[in-house]
Amino acid sequence: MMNIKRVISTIEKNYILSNLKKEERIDGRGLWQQRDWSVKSNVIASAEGSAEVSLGKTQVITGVKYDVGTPFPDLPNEGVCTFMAELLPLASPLFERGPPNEQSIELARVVDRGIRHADCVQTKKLCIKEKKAVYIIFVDIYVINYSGNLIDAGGISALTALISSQIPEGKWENEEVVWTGKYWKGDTLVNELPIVLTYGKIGDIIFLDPSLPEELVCDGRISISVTEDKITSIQKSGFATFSIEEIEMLSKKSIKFGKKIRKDLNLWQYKL
Amino acid sequence: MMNIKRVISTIEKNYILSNLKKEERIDGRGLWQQRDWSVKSNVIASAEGSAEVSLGKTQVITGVKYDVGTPFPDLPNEGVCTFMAELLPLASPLFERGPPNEQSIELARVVDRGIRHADCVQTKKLCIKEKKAVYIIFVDIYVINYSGNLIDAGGISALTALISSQIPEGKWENEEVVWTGKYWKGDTLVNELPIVLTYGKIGDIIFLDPSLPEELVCDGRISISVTEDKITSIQKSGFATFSIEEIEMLSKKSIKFGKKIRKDLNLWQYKL
Amino acid sequence: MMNIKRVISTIEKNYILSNLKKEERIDGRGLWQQRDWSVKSNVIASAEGSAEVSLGKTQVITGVKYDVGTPFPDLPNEGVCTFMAELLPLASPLFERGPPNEQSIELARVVDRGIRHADCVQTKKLCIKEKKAVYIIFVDIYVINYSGNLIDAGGISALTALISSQIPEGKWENEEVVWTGKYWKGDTLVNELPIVLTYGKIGDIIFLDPSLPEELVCDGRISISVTEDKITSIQKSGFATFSIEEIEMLSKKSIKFGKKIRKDLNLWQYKL
Amino acid sequence: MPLIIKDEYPEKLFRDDGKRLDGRDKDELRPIKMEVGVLENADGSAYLEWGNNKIYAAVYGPREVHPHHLAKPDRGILRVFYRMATFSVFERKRPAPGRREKEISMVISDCLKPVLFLELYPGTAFEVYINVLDADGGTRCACITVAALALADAGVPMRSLVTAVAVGKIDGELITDLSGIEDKAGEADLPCAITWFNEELSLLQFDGETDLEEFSKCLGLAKNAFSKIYEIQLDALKKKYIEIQEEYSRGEKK
Amino acid sequence: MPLIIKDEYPEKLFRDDGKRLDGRDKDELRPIKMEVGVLENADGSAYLEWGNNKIYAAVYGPREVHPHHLAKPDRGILRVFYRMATFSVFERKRPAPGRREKEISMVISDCLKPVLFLELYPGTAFEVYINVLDADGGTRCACITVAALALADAGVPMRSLVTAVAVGKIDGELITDLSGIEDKAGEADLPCAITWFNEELSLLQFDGETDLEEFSKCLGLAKNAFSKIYEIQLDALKKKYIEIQEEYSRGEKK
Amino acid sequence: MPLIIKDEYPEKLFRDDGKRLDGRDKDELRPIKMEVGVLENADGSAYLEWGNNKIYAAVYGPREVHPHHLAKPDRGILRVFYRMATFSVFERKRPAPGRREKEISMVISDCLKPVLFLELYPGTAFEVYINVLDADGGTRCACITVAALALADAGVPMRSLVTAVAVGKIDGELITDLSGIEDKAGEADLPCAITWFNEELSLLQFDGETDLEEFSKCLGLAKNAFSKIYEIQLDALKKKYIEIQEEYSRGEKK
Repeated sequence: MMNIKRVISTIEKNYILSNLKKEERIDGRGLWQQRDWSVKSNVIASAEGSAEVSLGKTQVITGVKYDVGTPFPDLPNEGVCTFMAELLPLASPLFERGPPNEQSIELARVVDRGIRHADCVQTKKLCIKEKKAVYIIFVDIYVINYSGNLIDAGGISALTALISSQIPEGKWENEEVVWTGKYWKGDTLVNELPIVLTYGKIGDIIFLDPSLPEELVCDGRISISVTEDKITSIQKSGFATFSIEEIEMLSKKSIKFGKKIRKDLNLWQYKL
Repeated sequence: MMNIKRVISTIEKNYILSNLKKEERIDGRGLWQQRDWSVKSNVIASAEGSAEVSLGKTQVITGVKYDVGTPFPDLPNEGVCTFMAELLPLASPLFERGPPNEQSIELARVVDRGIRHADCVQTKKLCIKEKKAVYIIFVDIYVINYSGNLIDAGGISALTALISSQIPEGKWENEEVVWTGKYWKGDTLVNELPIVLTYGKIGDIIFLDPSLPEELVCDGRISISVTEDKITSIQKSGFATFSIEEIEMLSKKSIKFGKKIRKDLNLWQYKL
Repeated sequence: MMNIKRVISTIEKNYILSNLKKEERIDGRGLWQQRDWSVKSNVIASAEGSAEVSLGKTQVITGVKYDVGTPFPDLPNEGVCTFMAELLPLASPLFERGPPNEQSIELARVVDRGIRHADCVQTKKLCIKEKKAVYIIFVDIYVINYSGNLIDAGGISALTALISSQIPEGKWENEEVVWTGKYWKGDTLVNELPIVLTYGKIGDIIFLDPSLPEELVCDGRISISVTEDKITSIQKSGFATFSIEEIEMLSKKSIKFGKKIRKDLNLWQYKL
Repeated sequence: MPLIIKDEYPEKLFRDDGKRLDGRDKDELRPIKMEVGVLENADGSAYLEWGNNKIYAAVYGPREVHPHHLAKPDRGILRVFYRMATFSVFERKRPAPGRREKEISMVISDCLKPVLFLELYPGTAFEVYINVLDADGGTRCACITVAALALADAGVPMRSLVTAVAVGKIDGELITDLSGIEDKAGEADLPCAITWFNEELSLLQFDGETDLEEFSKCLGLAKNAFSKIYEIQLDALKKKYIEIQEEYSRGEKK
Repeated sequence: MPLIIKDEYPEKLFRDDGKRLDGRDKDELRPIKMEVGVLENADGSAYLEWGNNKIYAAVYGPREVHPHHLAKPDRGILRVFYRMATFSVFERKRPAPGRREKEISMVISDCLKPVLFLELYPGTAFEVYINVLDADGGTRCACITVAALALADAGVPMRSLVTAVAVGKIDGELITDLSGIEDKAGEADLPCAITWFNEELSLLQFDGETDLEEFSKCLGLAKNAFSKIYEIQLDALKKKYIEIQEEYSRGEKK
Repeated sequence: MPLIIKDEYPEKLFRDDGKRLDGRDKDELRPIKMEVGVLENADGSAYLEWGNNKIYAAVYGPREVHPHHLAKPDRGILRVFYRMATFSVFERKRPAPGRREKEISMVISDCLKPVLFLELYPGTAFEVYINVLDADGGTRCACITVAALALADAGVPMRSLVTAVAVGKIDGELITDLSGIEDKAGEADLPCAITWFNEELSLLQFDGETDLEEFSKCLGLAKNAFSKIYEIQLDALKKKYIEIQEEYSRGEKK
C-alpha cells in the first residue's frame, strides 16, 4: 500500500538536514532537547492501572490488566509481566490494519526490555502460591497519535500505568485463590524507574527525541534505557551505524537526561 | 473477486421494483407470503441432533454436537450453547472460501440471539456439576443452497436440530464425569420456540421472506424474532432505514406470522 | 509467484524422456538405481535425537523433541508421535515462505504413515501413567537442499533420528511426573525399520528415486513403504495412473530394494 | 485460568429513592462530552466520553481501496473498523479482532451509509476507525454518534448527522441510556439510531423480551433522547468552527 | 476437556453367521445412492449417499483463477476443496480446514486430473467443492466418485468417469468397501480409483500390513467393485438426461 | 503440560581454576567453522558452526518483490527471514514464526543494510533466509556473521563484510562470546556488530545492568573479538575461490 504521506520530499529532507548541521531543528529545539511531556494517570475505569501520555503531539494510552495463571515450571514462584503495543490506524495513515508488525513488536519489546532489565517489575512479588498460582500482568500500549518517538512515550506511559495500578490481593486457600478484598498498589509492582531515551542520527548528526519528520528522514535511531546511574538496555534500529565514541557519549548523556526526566515527571505521584 | 452473477442489471432491479409496487413479486407471491417450508430431522447419523430445512430453494443443514467443559467462573452452573454458520461455496458463487466473513457471522449471531433471548435453550439444565463440568452445545449451520433469506431457514433448522437431539446424560462421581447410558432429549434443551421472520425493503416497500433476486436488489432487511406473544430480538441490516410506524407494523405482523409458522411446522414432532 | 526456475523447457523434458526410453538417466543411473546415501546421527545438541541425511544432493535434517501430556481418552495408555516437515526456502527457489503447504503436508504424512503402519514407533511404551501422563514425540523434518525425492530421504532421516534419540525416563509419583535420571533409548521407541521407496513415472516408463529434473517433468510418483517382507503403506501422487500389473511389479521390487537399503545403511548402528 | 473475581451484579437496579444506581432518573442521559478534530493525521476525527465510554474515531478518505477487489466501479464503499482496547472491559479482551467486533463494524457501517453520497465516489473507500479505550454500556451507540461527527469533521458530504442511543428495561421499568451494569443485569436492550434527514431508524437491534405496547414506549423514549444528544453533536461541530474563525481573525491561519 | 464417551471398537468384526457387523458379505457394497444436478447455483453438482456418508459436490469453471499467480499460461488448473462438516464425525471437527483436509484435497485432485483435458483451458481453473456432511468409512473414495459425477454434470469434457472404492482387511479377512468401524478397527485399508479410459489406477493409497499375495487379491476385489459402482454412476447421469428430455417433450424447456 | 525437567542453571559460571565452564578464558571465543557455497539452489549461501550453533544462510536476489506493494521505486529492499528449527532449543519451539523471530529478522536486516548498495537495485529485493538448526548463545551474532558471508558468496556488491559477537558479564566478570548457559544465567549481554568499511557498530543491543566504565570495557572486548572472527570469514571466502581456481585449472569448469 503506497501512501503519499510516506514519501518525504528531498527538499524537506535537505531542509531538516541543513538545519541540524547548524544544530537547529525545524521545530526550534536544540539537539538535546525533548518535546514537552504531559502525563495523566487513572484515565481508564475498566483497567487496573492506566496512563495517557503525550510527548509533543505523540500520544499513547496504556492500560494494565491482570489474570491468574500457573507459573512456568522453571520459575515456580514468579509472576509474569507481558507487554503489547498496537499502532492504531487512526494515529497515522502510515499504520496499517492487521496483526502486529515489526514496528509494533519493536515498540513493545524495547519498552519491555528497558523495564525488565532494570528489575523494575517485581515479578517475585507476583506469586500467590508457589507452583500453583501467580499473577500475569498485561501492559498494553495503544498509540493514539503518531508524531515521532513512540518508544520514549511508550516507556513513560507503561511505567505510569504500572505505578497507578491496583491489583486485587489473592490468597491460596483450599486449593484455590481467594480474594482478600485488599489491593497491591503500584509500589508493590514497581521497584525502579528506568527511563528510555531515543536519539536519531542523520549523516553524522545525532539528536534527542526525533519528531515525525526527523524520524522519517533519519538513517537510524538508538534507544538507551537508564536507571539512576546504570544503563539497563540499548536497542539500535535503522541502517545508521554508530562509532564507539558516539555510543559512549550517548550513554553518558542518557544517564544525565534520565535523572532530569525522573525528577521533572515525578512518576511516584501517580501511586494510588 | 469480481463475480458476474453478483451484478444484477438495472433492468432486473426495476422489474422487481415495479412488480413490488403493484404488491406483486416475481415468483408470484404476495408481499406477506413466505415460500414453502420442508423440514427433515435426524438426517446426520454422526450428529447428536440434526435437521435439513428448505425454504423455497434455500437449503440448510444444521447439526448439534456436544462436549464437556468447565463452566465460566461467573456462571458456575450453566452450560454453554454456541452457534456457527458456514456459507459453503457450493451453495452459491457469491460465497467465497476462507474464514467466517461478516455475512456468516451475522447469520450465526442473529439465529443465536433469537434463540438465546427467548430463553429457548435451557443452559441451566446443561450443568453436570457446579463449578466442575457443564455441557457445551455446538449448533453448526451449513448453507447448501443459497436462494435468499438464510436467517429464517437457519433459525428453523437450528431449532429442529436442537429438538431432535439426544445428549448422553452424565453424572459427577469421584471427580469425573460418568455416563449413565441415558440421554437428555430435545425437550430438556429447548423451552420456547422463537420464530425469526425477515423482511426486505426496497424504496418504501416492505415484504416478507426475500428471495435471492429480491435480496440482491433490496436496500436492507430486518429480522424479528418472536415467541407466542413477545418480541425477543431484532436485527436491521443493510442501508435501508425504517420509520417507527413501519417497525411497529412489522412487530405486530411478526407475532401473527410466528403463530402460524409455529403451528404449521409443528416442530415438537421432531423430538425423539 | 511465477518463478523462472519452475519452468523446465520442452527440450529438457524431451531429452530426459528419450534417455529414459533407452533405460538411461541424465545422471547416468540405471532405472532402478538409487543415488548415494549419507547418514549422520546426533548432529543437533539441543534435540533428543537427530539425523542429517543426504540422498544424492537432497539433504534433510530431522530432530526429535518430546513433551509430556495427557493421553487421548480412547487411548489412555498410548503416547503420541507426530511428524512435521518444513520445506525451507533456502533449499530451493521453488519453496515459498508461509504455513505448511500441500507438499510439506504430504512429505510429513507419507513419512508418518510409512512409520506408523509398520508399528515402528512403540507408542504403547510411551506411557508414563495410564490416563494421566504420556510422552508426545515430535519428529520434525527440515529440508536443507532440494534435489528431488524428499520422501525417501525424509523417511531415513526420521528413522535415524528416532533410533539415535534418548528420552528422559519419567515415573508417576504423588500425582506428578518424576524423572529417574535414566533415559529411554532408540530401541525402546523403534521396533521395525520400514523403508520408503519412491518411483517416478513419465509416459509408461517407471524409475526409482527421481532426481530434481526428473521430478519436475514426471507425470506422477508412487511411494511404497516396506518392512522385511510386507508392504505397510502406499501413496500415489501426481496425475500419472498405474496399471495393476505395474503396481504389483513395484511392490515386489520395493521389498527387494528395502532389504538391500536396510542392510547397506545398517541404521541400528546409530543407537546411543 | 480465568479471572476469579467476578463482576457481581446487584440485586436491585433502582435505589430506594427511585433513582437508578448512578443517581439518574429513568429518562436521564449519562454525562456526554464530544470534541472534533482531535487527531492531527486523520482526514477527520472526533473524541467522545459518554458515561465511562471513551472513544476515538478517525476518518480517511475518499482514498484508494486495499485490497483492490473490494472496490466498486459504480460507487464508493464505507469501511468501518470497530475495535475494543484490551483493557477497555472487565476481563482483558484478546488483542486480535473477534467476531463480535466484525459484526458491530458491519452494523455501524450499515447505520452510517444512508447519510452518505457514496455514489459520488466510485472506486474509492471511506475508512472509519473507531477505537473504544474504555467501555461502558451503549458502546455501539456511542461509536455511531462519534463516527458521524468524525465524518462531518472530515468534510464528507452527508445528508444529515446520525445519532444513536440505547433504551431498555431494568427491574421491569423502561429507561433511557443503559449503563454497563444496567445492560448486563437488565431485561431488555434496544440500541437504535436516527438519520435526521428522514427521521427514520438506521440502527435497530433488540435483545430481551417485550410485548408490543412496551416496545412502542421504548421507541418513544429513544426519540426524546435523540434530540438531546443531537444538540451536543452540533455544539461540538460549532465549537471547532468558532475556533477556526477565531484563529483566522487572529491571523494564525490563512 | 475432551469427550469422555469413547467410540468403542467391537472385539470381533464378523458375526457368528460369517456376515459383517452390518450384515454384508465380504465382497458386498453398502447401499449407494447418487443424483446429479442437485444444486441450482453451481455449474455442475452431485449428491451421494454411500452407507452413512452424505456428500455434496459442486463444480465451477472454467473460470478466472484467484489468486492470479496460481494460473498456468499453458493449461487450466483443477482445484479441489474437500471439507468435513463439524458434525460429520464422532468428535466435533474444528471448523477451520486442517492438514488432513488439505492433503485429501490434493489426493482427490491428482486422482481426477488424468481424465480432464486441462491443456484446453489455459489460464483458467476448475474448482470442485466437496462437502462431507456425514462421514462413514471410505469417505475419500466416495468423494472422488461423486466429484467425477459433478464434473460430468457440469459438461466438462472428460476422457472417462472415475470410480473409487476402498478394500481392506479385517480380522484377517479381505473385504470390499470398509464401513467406518471396519476402517478404524481393521488391519488394512486400500482406497483406490480407476480411470475407465485406460483402466489404470489413478488413486492408490495403502495403510496396513500385507504380503504381496494378499495385496494382489485386494486389487482383484477392487476391480470387481469398480464395475458395480460405475453402473450406479451411469444410472445417475442417465436419469438426469431422461428428466431433461421429458421436460423438453412436455414443452417446459426449450 | 509443559516440560518438567528444567534446564537448571549452575550456581557458579567459573570453575575453580578461573576458566569458564567450557574451559575457555574470559576473552576466548568458542570454536568457529564457516563455509560458503554450501547450497546448490540459492544465489549464495554459507554454513556456520559456532559453539553449538549450527546455522545455514542463503541469499536470493536481486529479484522481483512479492508482495509487489513492498517494492520501493528508488531502491532495492533487503528482506531477512530468521527462523529457528523446532528442535534447536531446549523446549520445542512452535513451528510458526513468532514475534521474537520477526524482531530479530528486522534487527539483522538493519545491521546488514549499511554495507549494501541498495540504491543500485530499484524495485527489487534481496532475500536472506537464515535457519538456525541448533542454537547456543549468541545466535543473532552468528546469524549476522554467516549472512554477510552468504551475501558475499552471492556476489552482491558490498562496502565490506559485517562481523558480530556478543560480550557480557557473568558472575561479575566481563567476558567475550557468551555460551547459551552464560547468556541465560549471566548478568549482562551486549550483542554487537561492526561494519568494516567505517569500523562503526551496526548492531548494538544491550540487556543487563552496567555503569559507564564497565560498558566501555565491554565495547573494548568486542573490538578484539571482531578481528579474530573476521579472519575466519575471510578464510572461508578464500577457500571457495581457491577451490574454484583449482577446478578451472583442472579443466572442470569453464
